[in-house]
Amino acid sequence: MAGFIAQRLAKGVLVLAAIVVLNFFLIRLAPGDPAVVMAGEAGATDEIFVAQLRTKFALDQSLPGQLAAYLGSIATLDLGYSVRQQMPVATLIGERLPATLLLTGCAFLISIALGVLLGALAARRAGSLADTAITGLALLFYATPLFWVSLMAIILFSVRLEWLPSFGFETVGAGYTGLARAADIAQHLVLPALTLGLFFMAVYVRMTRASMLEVSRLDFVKTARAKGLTEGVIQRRHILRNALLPVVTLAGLQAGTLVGGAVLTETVFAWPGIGRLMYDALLQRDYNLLLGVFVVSSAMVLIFNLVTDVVYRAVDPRIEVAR
Amino acid sequence: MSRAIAMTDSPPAAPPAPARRRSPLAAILRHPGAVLGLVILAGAIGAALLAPVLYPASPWRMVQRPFIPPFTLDRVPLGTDALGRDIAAGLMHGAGVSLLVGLVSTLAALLIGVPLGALAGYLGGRVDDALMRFTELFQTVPSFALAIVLVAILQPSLGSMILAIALVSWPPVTRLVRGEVLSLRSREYVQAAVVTGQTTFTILRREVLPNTLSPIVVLASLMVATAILLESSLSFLGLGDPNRMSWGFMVGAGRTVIRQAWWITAFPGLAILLTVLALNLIGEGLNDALNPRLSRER
Amino acid sequence: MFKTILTGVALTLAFAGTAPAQTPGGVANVVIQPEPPGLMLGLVQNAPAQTVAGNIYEGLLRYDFALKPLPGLAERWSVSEDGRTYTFNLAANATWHDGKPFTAEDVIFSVEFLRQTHPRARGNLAKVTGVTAPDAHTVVFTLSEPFGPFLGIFEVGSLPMVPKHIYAGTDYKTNPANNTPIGTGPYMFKEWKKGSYIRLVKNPNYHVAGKPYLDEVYWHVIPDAAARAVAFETGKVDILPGGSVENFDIPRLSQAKGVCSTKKGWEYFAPISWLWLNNRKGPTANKAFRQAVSYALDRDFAKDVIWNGLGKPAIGPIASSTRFFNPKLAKYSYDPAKAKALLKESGYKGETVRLLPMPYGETWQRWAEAVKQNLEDVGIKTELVSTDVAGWNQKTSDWDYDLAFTYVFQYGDPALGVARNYVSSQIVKGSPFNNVEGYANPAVDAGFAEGAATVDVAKRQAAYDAVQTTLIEDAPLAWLLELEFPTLTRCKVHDLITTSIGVNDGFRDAWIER
Amino acid sequence: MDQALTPPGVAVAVRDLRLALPHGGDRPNAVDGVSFDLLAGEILCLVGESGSGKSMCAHALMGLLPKAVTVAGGSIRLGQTDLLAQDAAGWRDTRGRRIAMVFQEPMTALNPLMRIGDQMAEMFEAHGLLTPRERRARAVALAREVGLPDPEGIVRAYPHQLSGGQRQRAMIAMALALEPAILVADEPTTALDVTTQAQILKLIRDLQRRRNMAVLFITHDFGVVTDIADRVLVLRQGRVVEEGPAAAVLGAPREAYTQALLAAVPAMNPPARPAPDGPKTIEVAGLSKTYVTGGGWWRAPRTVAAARDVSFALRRGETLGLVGESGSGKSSVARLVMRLIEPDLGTVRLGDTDLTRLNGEGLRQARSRIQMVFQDPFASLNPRRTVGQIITDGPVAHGVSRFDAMERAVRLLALVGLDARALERFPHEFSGGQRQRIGIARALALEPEVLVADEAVSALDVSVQAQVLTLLEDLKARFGLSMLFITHDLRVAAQICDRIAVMRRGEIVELKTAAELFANPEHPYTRDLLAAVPGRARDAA
Repeated sequence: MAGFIAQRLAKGVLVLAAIVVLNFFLIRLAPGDPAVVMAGEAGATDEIFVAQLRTKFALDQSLPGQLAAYLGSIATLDLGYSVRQQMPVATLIGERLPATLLLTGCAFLISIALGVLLGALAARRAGSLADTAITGLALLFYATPLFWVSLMAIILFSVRLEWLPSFGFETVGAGYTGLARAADIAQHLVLPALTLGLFFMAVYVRMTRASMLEVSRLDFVKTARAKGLTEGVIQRRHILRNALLPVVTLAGLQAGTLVGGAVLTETVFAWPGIGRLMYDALLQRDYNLLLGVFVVSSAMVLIFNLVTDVVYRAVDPRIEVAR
Repeated sequence: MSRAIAMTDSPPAAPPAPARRRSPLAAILRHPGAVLGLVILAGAIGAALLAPVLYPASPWRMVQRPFIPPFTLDRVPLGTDALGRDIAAGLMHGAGVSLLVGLVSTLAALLIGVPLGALAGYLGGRVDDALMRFTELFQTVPSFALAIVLVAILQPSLGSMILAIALVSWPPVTRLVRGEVLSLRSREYVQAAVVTGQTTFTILRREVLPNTLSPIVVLASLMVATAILLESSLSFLGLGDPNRMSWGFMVGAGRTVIRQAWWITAFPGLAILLTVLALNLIGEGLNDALNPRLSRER
Repeated sequence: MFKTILTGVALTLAFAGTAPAQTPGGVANVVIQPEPPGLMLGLVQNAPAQTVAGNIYEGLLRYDFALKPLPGLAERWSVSEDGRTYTFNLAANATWHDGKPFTAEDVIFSVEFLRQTHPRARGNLAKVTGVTAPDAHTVVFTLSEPFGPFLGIFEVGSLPMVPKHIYAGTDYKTNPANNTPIGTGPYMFKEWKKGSYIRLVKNPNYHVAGKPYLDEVYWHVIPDAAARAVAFETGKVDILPGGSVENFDIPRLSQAKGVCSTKKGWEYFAPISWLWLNNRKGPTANKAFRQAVSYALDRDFAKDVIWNGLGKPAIGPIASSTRFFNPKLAKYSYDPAKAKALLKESGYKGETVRLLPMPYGETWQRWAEAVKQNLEDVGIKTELVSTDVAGWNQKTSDWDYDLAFTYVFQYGDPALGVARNYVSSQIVKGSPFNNVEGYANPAVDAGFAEGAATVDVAKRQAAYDAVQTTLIEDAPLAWLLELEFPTLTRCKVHDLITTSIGVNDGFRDAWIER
Repeated sequence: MDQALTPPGVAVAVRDLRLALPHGGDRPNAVDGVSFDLLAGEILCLVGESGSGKSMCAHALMGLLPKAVTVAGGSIRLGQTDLLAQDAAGWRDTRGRRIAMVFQEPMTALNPLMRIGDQMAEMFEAHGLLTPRERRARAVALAREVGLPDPEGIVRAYPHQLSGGQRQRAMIAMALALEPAILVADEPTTALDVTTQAQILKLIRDLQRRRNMAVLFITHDFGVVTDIADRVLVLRQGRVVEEGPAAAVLGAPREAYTQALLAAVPAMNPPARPAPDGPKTIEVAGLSKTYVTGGGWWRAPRTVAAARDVSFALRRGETLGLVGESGSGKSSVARLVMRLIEPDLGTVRLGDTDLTRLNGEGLRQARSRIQMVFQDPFASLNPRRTVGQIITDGPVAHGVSRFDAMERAVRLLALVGLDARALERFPHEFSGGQRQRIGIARALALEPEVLVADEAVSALDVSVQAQVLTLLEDLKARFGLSMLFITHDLRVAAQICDRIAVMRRGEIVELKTAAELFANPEHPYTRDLLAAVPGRARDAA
């Protein structure tokens, strides 16, 4: 297992390097550069100012030179410096990453827990009204634009009912500590995590349902029945466990989408995560920061994929042999 | 068991058993959800086709005073938006743009994904390895973030949006096609084609790809839906084409006045919802029809 | 001249002195949009940075609504007869937030500092030949020639005082203190949670006795406009600085119970919006075509529908709220027929022109859509070119456009904020704020030069009248609206807007009724 | 066999059982009025071809019918209870405790994610018996009883770590756990190799004796019936054709259908054949292929030898059989000869052409000279192409015009016994035997010199199998073909092959004429194989 993980990590590093190079050139294709943006924001500029900024952002150096310098610093795990924000990129991302991890983590748990639960229910009663209701509901959440649901949720739960806060990570200036702070953050988390989670839930409902129907046709289910096991045990122990394998695979593949989907949620709910950081960095042409976010979020996806693979191996004893 | 029943041999000259395979269309029509989906989609397509007839003027024209609520003026049945543009006209014209984005970007994604997947699956070995690493690259970068960056780079327009959506949505196609081809490659009828001396290209075209068609069709129907959602999300972030009236644009434009005028976002939002829903229902129906193994138990 | 909107039951903020007495203490929650890149005002000059850091740093002077100088770090000032020597007497008890005294040496250092880092200050200080300190609390500026608007350049955003003891001898841009700005202002920087909020706390040693009143100011970063409005509605924030919510939300929010709004606090900036018209090439190089554009624009529709009645049509290069504006000049009215006639005269053959909207939110997007309709109504084929802030800056400063939206601050005087957009010496690539349209007219150049170098107000007026008449006839660009950005507050917040830069230095005097 | 059947009590009485198929099937009832008694302490074999309803009967006893199949009438009495009338709880109580079942596919009948021991323990758990500790102990004891090696270790193993035979033993152990009076075995040895099959049959027989169980044994294989049955029930199309003691039914069948079935079972004695003396059409020398799987940067790869130095030659008009158990490499050799997989070493000469040297276009052209008939009649025809296209695609690829190819296809179809109308139809419209005929027509369309038949009759029922074998024999003679015939079934090999090569672990261990091999096996493995062939008692009789 350790060998497998080491191998995957090595491969991940190569993928990351490729992503860095690809995105490095990609974002430089965009019109404008950070100097232009900052000059524009200043409300007044002259050539000296723009030239100063270009020097400051190291934009006066050749492109391959910039890439080499960037790759060099990445190799030493240094994500570089955001000249615009006057801070190391690692610090900026480090401040935002926990919020994103919390949001996407909760959304992921909600989506997979609810998705598997509802999918299993639907599969068990396939063809019934309950099945139709569950698949219909899941589809509805999937088909409704994420930002639209988010706006509606804010209007309903924050403005009309005043149950939940509408934006932010915590109540600023309340000075909560310990449990009170956790409860406060949890309150802020409910709406964004739910809207994001319910959207992705649909995928798991569909997958779990299909997978369970498929597994329930397999011979060993008949064996389990022939033992005289109750339907509940058969569903849980034999069908669901096997049916979860493709769901785990899917979860690994969904990671990238989940992190990406957080951009919208973070925007609507003013959630201080890296999705928004990325969007702002893009608009400001803050190259180092943008690249940094790409590197970190891609690394998150890779790590998540690795975790799902490890989980898969832990759940499925056959993998060791079949590679 | 059904397979075993059919294996009883009848005497050679006996007429073949009647075809028991239903046509896919008939199978879809037995699926109530899919029928509903088809009806809704037909409505959307109809709206797109009829838009130039019913609303020959540009949907951007400011025809009335702004913020007229729906169902109050006959001339603007669904009300007007913040500039006094007719929501109904926008919906009709937007149908075409939204469907076009969904369709064209999906086709483009298929155009990238199917050949790559087919090559990777059929040729295997190093080609497969290289292609799958490349695919992995695109699956590792958070896709929506990549789409945003692509649109920002190319500057928002219909074309750049379609390209960006296509570029982030092909990897699942490649994986699917590769998996299918991989399993088909060892299928005996493909080997039979090899031993009868047919060329690789002919085999891929004739024996392999047609048999991957049904999962691709199912996936594609879902991709069109996802593309429409993606378009609306990009528009929401202000990355839409400002010269084309699409549903996503309408929702994005209306969201700032959502508190004063719910209808400006509600109608196009509903249109997106219904269309995406319809495409998903059709996808499920297709899946059941083309892939009966997974169909609902009746 | 300065109207104040009275809403709800509230009294206007400007006359809040008649309301209950100031109570010290309390916390202000304010929206800041977008998140500033930094707060070191000497290095970062974008609008949100000025809004926040204007309460950390100070300039030598402040300006009232009529742009008359008020004491800032300078308590008194005088001008020599020949208009070339300015003497400032500094507050003797002013200290930096780290406890070091603020002295004339800091002023001299700040001038040097800003000449290197602050393009607008560089321009404003162009005629300053010497800065000296006769004693620790006196500074003397010597000018090469008279400069009419000189007393108007000492606003905190234009000439912020920076601490010599921290920056002298260091690389300004990488000085670690940039992240923990130290000024002399009423509030001290305490904490910045990127993406969430900036926290300022009261400066207990502020040089004006008894001020400030508030204990803390939280600046909340909320990226989505609708969410900002919700935050105000639900009471999470009490102050919406001008421009932080979409215009469509303003009537609803300002009509809510206990909400006060004012349009004051923007006089120094006097933002005016227009369409850049590329005078170099394409149909827009033709004067008749440019005039046609101006006649085609329905400014009242824009004002009433898109800006919800805020602002007023702009009729010339100088904003009506600033000095030397002349209301008697001819103006372009909405006249599609005349536009069509002029279009015919111009020989326009139906080429598609590219219109670049301003990437600053939905209001600007809607406006671009409306203008596109205006233009198409008179027969000008128009294509919107969507882009983001970087792309907009790049395209305008590279002159890669036909028509482009913009709005520009006037900074209180035509010599500071107007001339740069029309004089031929400002036709330089690389800035979106100079003579982007490429208009060159020696008469205009001379007129602006005369206006700047004259101290006598009547003579300046004459010079600027001539310039305005020429510019309106030549229509180098199409003026749209003088913009208004009302500030919304809970009525319990008093004395927030007391100067012509509003919230930017408003927390010095603000207090919250409790 | 000593038939000392004292008539004890009836274990299960099936009366007039009728099981209805869903509408649109080829007949209304899968099982139509079947009645029989299963007596305590006997093994009753239900025999029939596919579709005879034998498996349905077995499943009906367990209440495990597919959802689409419904009980239309009749009763199954077990002691006091009518099984068909009981509710879900009643069925749960019956299953495992009163009646246990062993399934056909040991590879798929065990949950891949659960340890063997846990799956055994589930049997007790399902019926609320014993403590978890005791269950584990019983699992070990059961594993020992069914002869699994290292019982303590194997209960902790996962199914994929066991061989097919071991899995079937584990299944049997599980079925025996609660000492049921009745065991239903649904083709329990069909998926196993012949030597393993012999062992499992012996195990079932032994256990049945030891525990005095009643066993309902479902099979299609008369060899197995001969070896294990006390009594036999022959089914056809859901109806009982003939019933009686094994000796009587097998020795002197009364019904024509039973007689025909028995006649179709190939005999173990090869008919006399003239030695082929034509020129060598194909010559295989030193063919080797090793598969390397797994292996990463830190793990040693696993290697499997599919072919080790395999050499043989084939004369014109000769049939060479390649026989062996699964994993012996016989199919790999067929694919190596066809160049469907690349050999590591060795040559395949086709006349004067070295096939292994050819590549690209040259290989494509040469392919027409050697053709293949595949095992699975369902997987070997593209479901999306008509029969006509399937047969003519090959010739067209070799430059024959579509028209000429069609003409040839019509002739070939007639030759394999199909109507010309078949050309326009799709494969799914045909039965398994018909599809195999289409596959043969496809191979012959290229007028090859050599035909490689890879388990070409293994998936067919015994009567159809006999027809297809006859057809192949005919065609071989008519076109002077050489045939490489791969099979696991020694009976089939005996009937069709001139010479037979026995393969084990990628090697040919013995190669001689069919008659000599059966009469005079030299290699111990060959002897084991021959000894394990079921139903030898009947051949001897």
